[in-house]
Amino acid sequence: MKATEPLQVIDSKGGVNGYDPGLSEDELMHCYRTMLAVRAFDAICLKLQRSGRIGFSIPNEGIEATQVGAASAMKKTDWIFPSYRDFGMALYHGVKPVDMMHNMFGNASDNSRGRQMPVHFTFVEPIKFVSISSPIGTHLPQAVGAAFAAQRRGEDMVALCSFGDGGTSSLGFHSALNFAGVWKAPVVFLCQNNGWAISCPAEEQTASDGFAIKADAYGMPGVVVDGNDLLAVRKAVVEATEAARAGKGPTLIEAKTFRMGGHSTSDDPSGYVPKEVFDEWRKKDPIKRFETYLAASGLWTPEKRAELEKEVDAEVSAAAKDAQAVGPPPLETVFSDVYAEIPAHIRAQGQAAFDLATRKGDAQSGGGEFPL
Amino acid sequence: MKATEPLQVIDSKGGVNGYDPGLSEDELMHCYRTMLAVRAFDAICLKLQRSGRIGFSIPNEGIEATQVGAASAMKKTDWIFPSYRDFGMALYHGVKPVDMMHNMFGNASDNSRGRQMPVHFTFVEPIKFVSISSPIGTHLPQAVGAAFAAQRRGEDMVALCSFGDGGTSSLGFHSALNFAGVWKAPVVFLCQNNGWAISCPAEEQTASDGFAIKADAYGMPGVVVDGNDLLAVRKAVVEATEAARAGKGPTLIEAKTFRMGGHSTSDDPSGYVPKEVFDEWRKKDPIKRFETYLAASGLWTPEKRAELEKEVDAEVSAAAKDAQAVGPPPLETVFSDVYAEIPAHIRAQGQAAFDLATRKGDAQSGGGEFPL
Amino acid sequence: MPTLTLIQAVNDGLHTSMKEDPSVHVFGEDVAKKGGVFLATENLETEFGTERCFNTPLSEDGIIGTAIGMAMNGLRPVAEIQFQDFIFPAFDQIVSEAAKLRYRSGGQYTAPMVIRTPYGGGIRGGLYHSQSGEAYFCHTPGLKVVIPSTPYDAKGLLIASIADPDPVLFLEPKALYRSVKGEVPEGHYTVDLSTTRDVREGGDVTVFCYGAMVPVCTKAAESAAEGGIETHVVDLRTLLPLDEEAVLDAVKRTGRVVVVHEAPRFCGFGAEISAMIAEHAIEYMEAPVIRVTGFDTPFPNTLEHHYMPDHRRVLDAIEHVYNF
Amino acid sequence: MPTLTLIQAVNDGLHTSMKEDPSVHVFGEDVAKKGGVFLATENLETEFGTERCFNTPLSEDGIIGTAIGMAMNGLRPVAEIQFQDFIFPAFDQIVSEAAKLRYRSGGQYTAPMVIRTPYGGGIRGGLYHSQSGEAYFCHTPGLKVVIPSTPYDAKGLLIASIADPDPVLFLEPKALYRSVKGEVPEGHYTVDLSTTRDVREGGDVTVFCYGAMVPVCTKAAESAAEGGIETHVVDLRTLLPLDEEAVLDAVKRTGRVVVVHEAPRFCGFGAEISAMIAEHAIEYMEAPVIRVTGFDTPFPNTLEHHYMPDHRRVLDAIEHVYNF
Ligand SMILES: Cc1ncc(C[n+]2csc(CCOP(=O)(O)OP(=O)(O)O)c2C)c(N)n1
Ligand SMILES: Cc1ncc(C[n+]2csc(CCOP(=O)(O)OP(=O)(O)O)c2C)c(N)n1
Ligand SMILES: [Mg+2]
Ligand SMILES: [Mg+2]
Repeated sequence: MKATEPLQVIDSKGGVNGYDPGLSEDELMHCYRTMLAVRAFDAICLKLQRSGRIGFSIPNEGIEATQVGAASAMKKTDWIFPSYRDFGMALYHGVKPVDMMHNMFGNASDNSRGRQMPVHFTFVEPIKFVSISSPIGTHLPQAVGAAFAAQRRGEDMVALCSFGDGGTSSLGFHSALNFAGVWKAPVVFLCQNNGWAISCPAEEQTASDGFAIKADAYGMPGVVVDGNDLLAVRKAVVEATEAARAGKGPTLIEAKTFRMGGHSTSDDPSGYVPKEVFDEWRKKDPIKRFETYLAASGLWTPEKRAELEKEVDAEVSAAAKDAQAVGPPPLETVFSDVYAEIPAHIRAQGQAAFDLATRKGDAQSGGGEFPL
Repeated sequence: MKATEPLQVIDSKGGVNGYDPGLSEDELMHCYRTMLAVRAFDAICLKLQRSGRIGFSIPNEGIEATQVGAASAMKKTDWIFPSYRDFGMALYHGVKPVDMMHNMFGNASDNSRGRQMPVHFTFVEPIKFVSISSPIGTHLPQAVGAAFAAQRRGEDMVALCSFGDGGTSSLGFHSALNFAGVWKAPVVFLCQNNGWAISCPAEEQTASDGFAIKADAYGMPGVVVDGNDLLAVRKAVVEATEAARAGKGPTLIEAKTFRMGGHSTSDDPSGYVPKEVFDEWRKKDPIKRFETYLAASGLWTPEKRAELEKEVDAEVSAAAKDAQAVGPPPLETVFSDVYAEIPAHIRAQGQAAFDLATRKGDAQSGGGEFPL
Repeated sequence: MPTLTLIQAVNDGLHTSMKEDPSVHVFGEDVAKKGGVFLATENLETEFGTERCFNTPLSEDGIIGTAIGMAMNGLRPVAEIQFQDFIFPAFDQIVSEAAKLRYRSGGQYTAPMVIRTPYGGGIRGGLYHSQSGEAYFCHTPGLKVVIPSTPYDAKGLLIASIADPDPVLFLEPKALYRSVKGEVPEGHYTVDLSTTRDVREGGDVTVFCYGAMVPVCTKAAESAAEGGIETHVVDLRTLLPLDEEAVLDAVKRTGRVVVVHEAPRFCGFGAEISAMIAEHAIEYMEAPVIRVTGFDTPFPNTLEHHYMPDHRRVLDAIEHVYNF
Repeated sequence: MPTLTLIQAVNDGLHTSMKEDPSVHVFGEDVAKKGGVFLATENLETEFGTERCFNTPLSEDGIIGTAIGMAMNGLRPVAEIQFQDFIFPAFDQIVSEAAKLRYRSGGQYTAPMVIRTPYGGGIRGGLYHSQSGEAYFCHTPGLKVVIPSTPYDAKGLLIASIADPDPVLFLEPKALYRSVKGEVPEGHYTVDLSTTRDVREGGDVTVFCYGAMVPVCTKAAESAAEGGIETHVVDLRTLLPLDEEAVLDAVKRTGRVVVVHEAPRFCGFGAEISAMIAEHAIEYMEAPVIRVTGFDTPFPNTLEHHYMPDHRRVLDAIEHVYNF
């Protein structure tokens, strides 16, 4: 892959060369705080995982600016079709850490009823953050369909669809971008090129000159941005949403960034990522980058960080504690939500499971009668 | 789709502007004769289909130059991964019309044992012409795998992989071009943009500026040629094979041409293709175009055409007659070739079928004993 | 009441649903101007405009993937897959996504949609224009699988499927598209999903079938009747969720059962019927449960008439279980 | 003889085949440096070079599609799909292509290849890291489907699968990867496909199972024995082509059968076993054929221990058919 010069906004001194991000001071600080909250959430999940209290987590270090910069461009009426490495977008829009923690524990308060693995969130409020699926690439055409539906009804909605460098090889990438191009659907495709798909480097993913160029194959603009520059990501996504809202169709944005850890808490990257590369990217830390801008704007001091860190840490810790205190979901959740109504054969299986659990003494729903 | 100026060799007067096609007079006439043979084959199949003697056929009028020009660039050691609208490539390399006709009738002499629909040919001699599959796009990654295998063993082999404009939307297109790019596999991807995928025009297939540009997404060169200009197609494919043989990897060629009939003998295009468009393209007939070149080279007269037409017509008619005389395949062909060896459960089903057919009097294999 | 072919009834059903519900959108390959390769969507583009009935690029994954997104956001997509054989590129979207969205999101997102597709043999379509893949989908919790065998049911079940809150795979027996005719009411009516239909009563033997095998089994039952065997022919109509109670009731009435489908036998849908019987009604059985099915081979072309169960194979089985 | 875990035995089998046959190539997502997410391909890249063991782009369709092409042209591809749940993007290549190539070409082109993939629950993987999709593939003529349950079988069946002239889906029970150990001979040996294994003899009840359910059933059989019920536990090992004769023999010996798998019940593999019995051995049966299976729901996460059959559910079924 050849190098393509990515769009940058924040320069090495924190200047923005006259660019107006269009965010109030509060909003800027909310971006900053959200990045810190992502990091806090990750840190606590890692501890929970290491101590065996949750099974799994996906770290986000290094890509916080991409998540938050992109989220900041979206309205509450927009839809987000996220990957499993995007929850900063949910936090930005006001999803509560405790609602995420319920999912991490898969407990009775989890809005997915403990059916999904950790980090596979679903939210409908305060923004549509569509149920995360493990199979890579499947959500891309769904984003196109949802955007198409809104367009048909004349609603002001843009779908932000986020995926990784690995995701560009998937079937869903090809059909989604192709359909979106033909339909001029209001979608922003955000490819987070974080260098790796688990242990496979981006160079093994494609021979193309980066990922943004793939837009040419679908008749839409392709843009490369510095994914560690929150304002650059925001700028690119704002422009793409404006085009989408104006009926000009989709955009493919490649955010160049780097996954500063393993793929998940079960993965050790030291076997395949050279240490020097980590060292190199650590210098480009997206939070520090944003701090230079905030500092240059008079909004930041080291104390401010410490204060906010304490705040988000407390919030996330409390969330973890609350979620941990909630028991597992009741047995009937295994059998509900397969269909709108429970068919007879599933009901019978549920009843049998209840009978057995009652006999074994591990039924959680009392009487042993299938309650639904 | 914007217009991209396609590569042309034969000009309006039959000149080639000094280009040396690298073909002897015999070879040039073989190209010409093959195009006429394709047309004869189509004409006879149409008659056979209309009179109910075969079920189905796929017409090739308009795209003969693409098929034959591309085939002429391939060596006997190369592999062809064709679509169902490519049999001119087989004829060019010496496959006998009668062997094709056996398939059209699905008779006992069909090398696929009457299992496939008409025009789904398979040949291993005199060139690998890989078993045609109905699902669109599946053969593309297979071509990459076969080419990769040859490359690994250091064999001189290029895979010519042909598909339609519709085929570019398929999953196989995306994975094949992506893998081929990464592996630098010796494959020539030939997209025959004949304007239509059944009743869907190419503009409904993609928003990209033509199809060749899709090569950018996979880091390989993309070339647009005039598909009605046999020498232009040949030139592009020769160059692509040379690059492939030199280890430079794959090329995507878009041949711009036009399907001068229905999708198949069951399709009536008058409901969706405007008559003017047909009229326009009829002027660009690929056989006439090649004739201007042959004539300018002193190789062609109208009498030559009549003579060759008579020849190929006689050959194809005789092939049809011979194939029609052959009975259906024996019953055991339903049960063989599922696996290398027939497993017990299939053997038992075969025996039961034999018993029943014997009782009903329509067993074709004598004694009623499963013979395999 | 007008007399329609099965394909006309499908067209009528689409028409009725589109008229009633503006959120219904019909799309797929060649569905617009051409009206679909079998003409199921004929005139829908003309009547409802290209906004409501439109062609897509040649990608089944794209068709189903976008349909799921539309369904999530309030449209009622009715996607056509040109032949069931070509549904497999969309298998991931159907099995991993449409079928599991409600479950994995705790009901916060759902995908009410219909996938219509012609299935089965009888048109000399060879390996790839003849398959009956119902078992693949019936093994997938979260989907509904519906197969009509009469024009009346085709329209009524289709309208019910479009209104259903869950994703429905609507398999149309292409062999019957033009070969069966029947009276079909005008306008709106529905046939409930998950109900079976008694095609013919009979106290000696029970035959379970669906789709294009229904007329085959009826013919076999008529032949059997000539020989004094009275056969109860049950059209299952909805394979998933199956009306298991109706199935077991029918089994118990005769204790002699034949199950018929075109798909290969091994792990086919018939196995589930047999297994249900072996588990819940074995003590009622007077004879083995016989499956009459396609062979465990790909679908051939020239010899498809040997591959597809015909009334003689079914009659053989009826006689076998009767005389056991 | 060394004692290996099941995953080590898989690694050993790959190693042995690659050493013997230079045409064997191993590839997939993360198989090279990382050695696969479960370490099945550990050290193969180091030992055989990146030419013989390499990563691919993230496309299962590409992995299987290119594998078919390699197999056509003389290589022996052994493709890894990271989780069986992610095989569905390749469903078309497997079902339409690998399975049908020999048939449709009259044997002129073939696709001898192995697709290895971990399947099943037990790792809190939720909907998409836990599925058991064997029935989808067993309904597909032209494929072979193999599932080992011991380290010895894992190596011997894998070497046999790689040498087999037909495409083989090799499903590895991930729950057993590290939880079972056993003696495994060094170097080359094979276990024949399409043979079953008697895990435990017993004249009262027959239990059919495979993969991760084998230890569960064995444990249940041991508990049953304490209560005086002797159970014959049969590990099917190859589901397709199944050794039907061995199955029916075992059925007839006891007339009391339990079939166990993790996959959903409806149209699951167990239905085929029940159907075979209902068709060919019903007169030997002393009790209903009971299936103990996963539920007809997607695979849950927190409550997976309720979803997956455990020894108590199997024991219940053994007692039920014994006391019937
Ligand atoms: C279809 C499919 N194949 C394989 C996997 C296993 N898998 C999970 S994440 C992943 C890598 C994804 O990389 P990328 O798209 O770059 O996203 P990132 O993790 O870097 O954010 C793989 C191969 C999967 N989830 N789905
Ligand atoms: C996966 C799949 N979907 C749908 C079809 C039905 N179908 C057969 S040919 C065709 C159009 C193909 O168009 P194109 O690729 O342009 O090839 P052409 O016929 O023009 O040569 C379609 C949709 C198919 N064969 N396979
Ligand atoms: Mg990545
Ligand atoms: Mg075309």
